[in-house]
Amino acid sequence: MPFDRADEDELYQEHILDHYEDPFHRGSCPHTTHAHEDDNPLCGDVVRIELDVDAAADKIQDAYFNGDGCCISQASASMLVEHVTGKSLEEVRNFKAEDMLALFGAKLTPNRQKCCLLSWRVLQQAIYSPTAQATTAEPLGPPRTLEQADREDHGS
Amino acid sequence: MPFDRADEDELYQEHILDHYEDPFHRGSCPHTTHAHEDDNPLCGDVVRIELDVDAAADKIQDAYFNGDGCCISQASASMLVEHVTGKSLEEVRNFKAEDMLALFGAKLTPNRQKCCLLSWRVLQQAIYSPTAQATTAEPLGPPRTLEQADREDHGS
Amino acid sequence: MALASSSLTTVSGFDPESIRGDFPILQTRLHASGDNPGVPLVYLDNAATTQRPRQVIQSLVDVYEKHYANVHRGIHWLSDQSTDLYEEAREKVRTFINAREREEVIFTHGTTESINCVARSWGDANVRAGDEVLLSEMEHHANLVPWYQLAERTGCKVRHLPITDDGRLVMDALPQVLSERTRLVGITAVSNVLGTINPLPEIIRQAHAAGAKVLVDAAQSVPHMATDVQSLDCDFLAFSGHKMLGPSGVGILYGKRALLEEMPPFLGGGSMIRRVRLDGFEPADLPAKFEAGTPPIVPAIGLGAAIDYINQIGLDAIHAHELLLTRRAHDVLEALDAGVRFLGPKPEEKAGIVSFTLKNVHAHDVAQLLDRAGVAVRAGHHCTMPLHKRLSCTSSSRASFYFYNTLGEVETFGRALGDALRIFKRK
Amino acid sequence: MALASSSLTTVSGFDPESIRGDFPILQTRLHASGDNPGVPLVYLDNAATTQRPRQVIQSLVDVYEKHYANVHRGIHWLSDQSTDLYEEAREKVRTFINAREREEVIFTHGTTESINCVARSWGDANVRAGDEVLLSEMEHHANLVPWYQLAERTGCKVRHLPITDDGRLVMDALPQVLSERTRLVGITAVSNVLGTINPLPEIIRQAHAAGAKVLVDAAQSVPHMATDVQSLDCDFLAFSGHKMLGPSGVGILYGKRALLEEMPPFLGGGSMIRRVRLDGFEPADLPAKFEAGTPPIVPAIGLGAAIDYINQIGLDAIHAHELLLTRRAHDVLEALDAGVRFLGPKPEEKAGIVSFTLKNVHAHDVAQLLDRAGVAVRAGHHCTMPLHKRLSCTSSSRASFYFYNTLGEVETFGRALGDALRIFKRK
Ligand SMILES: Cc1ncc(COP(=O)(O)O)c(C=O)c1O
Ligand SMILES: Cc1ncc(COP(=O)(O)O)c(C=O)c1O
Repeated sequence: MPFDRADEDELYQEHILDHYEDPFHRGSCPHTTHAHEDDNPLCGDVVRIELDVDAAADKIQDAYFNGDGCCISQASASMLVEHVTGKSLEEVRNFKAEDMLALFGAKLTPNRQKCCLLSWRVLQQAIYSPTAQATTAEPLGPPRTLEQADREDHGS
Repeated sequence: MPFDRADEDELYQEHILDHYEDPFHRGSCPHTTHAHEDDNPLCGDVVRIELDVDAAADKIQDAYFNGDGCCISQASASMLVEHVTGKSLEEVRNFKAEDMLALFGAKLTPNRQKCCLLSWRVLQQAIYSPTAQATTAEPLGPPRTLEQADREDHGS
Repeated sequence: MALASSSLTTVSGFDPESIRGDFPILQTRLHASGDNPGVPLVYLDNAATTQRPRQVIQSLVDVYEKHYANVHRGIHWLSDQSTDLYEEAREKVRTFINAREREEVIFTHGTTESINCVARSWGDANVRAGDEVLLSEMEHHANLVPWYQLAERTGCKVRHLPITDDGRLVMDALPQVLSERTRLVGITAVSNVLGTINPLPEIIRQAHAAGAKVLVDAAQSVPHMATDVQSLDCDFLAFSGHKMLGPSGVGILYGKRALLEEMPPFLGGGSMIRRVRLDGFEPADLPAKFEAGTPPIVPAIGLGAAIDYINQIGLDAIHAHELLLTRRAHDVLEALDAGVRFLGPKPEEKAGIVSFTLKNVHAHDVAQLLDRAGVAVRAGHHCTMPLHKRLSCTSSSRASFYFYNTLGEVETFGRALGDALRIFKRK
Repeated sequence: MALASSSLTTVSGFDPESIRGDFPILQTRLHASGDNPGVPLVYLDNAATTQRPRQVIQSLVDVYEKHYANVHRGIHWLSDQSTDLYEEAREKVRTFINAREREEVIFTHGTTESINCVARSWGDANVRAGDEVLLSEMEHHANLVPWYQLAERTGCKVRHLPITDDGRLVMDALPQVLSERTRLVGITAVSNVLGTINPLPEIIRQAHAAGAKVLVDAAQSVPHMATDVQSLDCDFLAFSGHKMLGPSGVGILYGKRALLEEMPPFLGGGSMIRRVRLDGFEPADLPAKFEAGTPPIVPAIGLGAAIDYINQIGLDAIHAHELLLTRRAHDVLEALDAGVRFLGPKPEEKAGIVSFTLKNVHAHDVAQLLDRAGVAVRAGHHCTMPLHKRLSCTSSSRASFYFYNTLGEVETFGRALGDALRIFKRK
């Protein structure tokens, strides 16, 4: 039976607590071209991600997050925006749920995986969500729905 | 725990089988003043009772039943019409569910009591159900509803 | 006759004696008192509900003693365990009926609730006055009343696919009763009275061609024969745990994902929502959307254990063995020479259900007298009053088998019936 | 502190150690591995669901091993036994809540289904556009969503009785939100988050004076304090077996007979009908009318065993002991000096439920870190999103007690919380 327990000591390890207490790029992106916000209603975690996408260079120039929630949801958001800064959109699209869990590092029970994947879901949506101000933003290909993201999330 | 089992040998004793196979007054009452029919939908038992009530003498002159169903429902109907022939309406009204079960004789589980009490319920309704033809029939006091009969049946 | 029986046992290839020890209740002796050792229980009421093996009972005890908490919502250790076991059970059900996705498998409390869920949720949203719902004349009340209620609410019309005198669907009539007004066909896979195994693929093909959805009442089929919802292509399928060794209080609604996604929620409460405000709510994703409140956690886990047990025996072996018992029961009843009338087709065309009437003995008396001999059969209309009316009888007796029944039990049934008849033939 | 604890134990007069041996799961050790013996389970998630004593588990095993069949419909021996046990359980419930008649006690599958039944059956028949349903701001989703669904169907309006910042009903506002348009007041007896014990008699008096019916969500009160539906004079009352030592999969709907008689059936199927024709049906008498299909037979019988167990302990002793634990939990939390905010009133004014937030630690992290110490608490919105919104927080942690919890466990809870805080205060 799958009663393997995540190691909680590992969960609250320095690396994660550092991101929680001293996050990377928490706040507003100075020049936002794309943004998305979502929550995990079950626990109330909220994450907003703002991106500065250079469409010509196909690159994420800058990334910021904001939000409210548990250590996992907030630390993982911090790790994620740090990780994707400078990456190509192609790389972001290919960054799957399991890559996010690997980036986070600590083993998580399915329940807590939802917390960790919140920012990942928000990011996957954000790259298809140009903001009104960013009129220069180009369409970035067919938008992937949240349901699709959901299914990949389970399927992979 | 109330797992006392009715003695089934007793249930199919001569006395009861006699009534089932050679019933008393099965058929139509030659001069019907009151009648009622009902069924037990759970098992499909049907009983109709027809009475010749002499309102002046406050007496059941004659009683017949007809119907279809299990040994208990039909034998008990036969016993009942035999028993109430010649009785006063007062006596019929005072003839309670437990009297009916006593008249039947054999012990019955709650499920089979319903079969035995079908004819009793029909009779209790019949005395308040003058037939259209019997224009001479007098009202016999406030009718008791089936729900009332039901509650007394459980309550007593 | 004893010899014939044992040679037949070999034919079916499955020997129920090898597993009867797993079923504590089958060791019961009835009507013992004082010196009287009583009689062994012969349980032939399996279409009403089945008994459970030790393995299923133990699965319940294990959960209550070691793993129990509420599912989904907690993040503590026990809650994770309960959730894992509950979702494992869902996966077992999914595999058992070959659903494509786990989100298509909804835990309900029984066939009845499953069908009501479709009638209220899908029905109220998709059926209008003038539309039609097509049912067969052999449906259980569970697949009639919810549609009559829908008709009362919406003004739609319920039509009925007729049956033959020997209890088979009049398939030739299907094109006439199906029309572009038909929104849904509700059909039992196996009749709980007749035993008839209905030609689902053909019905579903024609229904879909007419643009209708199909709900299959699989209460009497899933426990006894292989079910593949993908190859069937049915839209909804409903069944109960308690008719397949599972615990009391759990059932399944299968639905195609696209349909379930579109449907509004049925019961409202915890878990089935994504968000609740003081002025409204958003439903949750599948399957939670249709699992309001605390689900039947432990019964669901027990149903998983029941499926494990059934898989171990094998549905082919089960079906073959039941056919054997059914054949023998027909022979035994005919040999009684008591004016037996079978409701339903020949053994070869049906599942392990033998309903009958006798010329001079009422069904209730049959059941009562059989009970004296330890034989549990059911008597009445078996929740199919319209079917009984169609067959012009108010009630019938029914012996229904599961794989743990033996040919010896069928003989006991026949002998007890013979004794019962003698009581009524005393003159 | 140990001394204080033990003297407090004497005060409550009930020693949980005397009965903890009855609960197998409470002997569990968590997170054991290799040489690590793990930590004892401290189960403080009783508002979500309770654990079961051996006696209740055994009652299930007994039924499955000795007495199980389908109820009501059979006339064989096993069916009689199941029926007797099932109806005995109904009688136990009747006595437990002091209903006048057994017909007023309906077995459902849980509080959620019970409330949905009232909203669909009574609601659809009695509530019209322009009518109002009055709920409180502290209701569980189970007592919100069914009414929002009713509002969608009928166009009625849902209003809310406000609460104070410390989680008590603003009773002064009741006359303003109640009007002759109010058809029903839905109110929780005890909040599953705040613990608040609501003044039901006064609410019911005013509601009745305004001509409204009252449905009481008693999921959190029936397990913990005496309930008398006759003296309360509520019209409907709903609760769940699994929150009171009972099995998974059974709940109760109590309704006044006159109301239940008038209401149309909710779920359609077997048992709930008196007669079915091809063109309609007549409902059965109470309580069968609201028990469509095969009911949760064994869970219902197990609920009877749970009631026996609770009666043996005594609801007064249970309530007193829980108050003791609640007081201690408040003290322990305050002593942490971690910016604790309690949701809900003072211990004296509430049931054994302690919800709280900490200044710098999210509720999920609290639960996760407590779990490491074997302490099971719940974190989230506890199916009360509007209440959390009202209190301006998205989630909280909740420790909830039952009589088997000990003061020692409350100390463990406090210690574990202290350890958790130190993790977040490392800088
Ligand atoms: C106050 C309250 N009402 C209703 C419910 C729903 O109960 P259930 O999930 O058993 O249907 C709960 C429990 O979660 C509750 O605490
Ligand atoms: C064909 C059929 N449909 C539906 C049902 C109803 O199942 P349940 O009572 O478990 O809801 C039954 C069983 O009685 C059945 O045999």
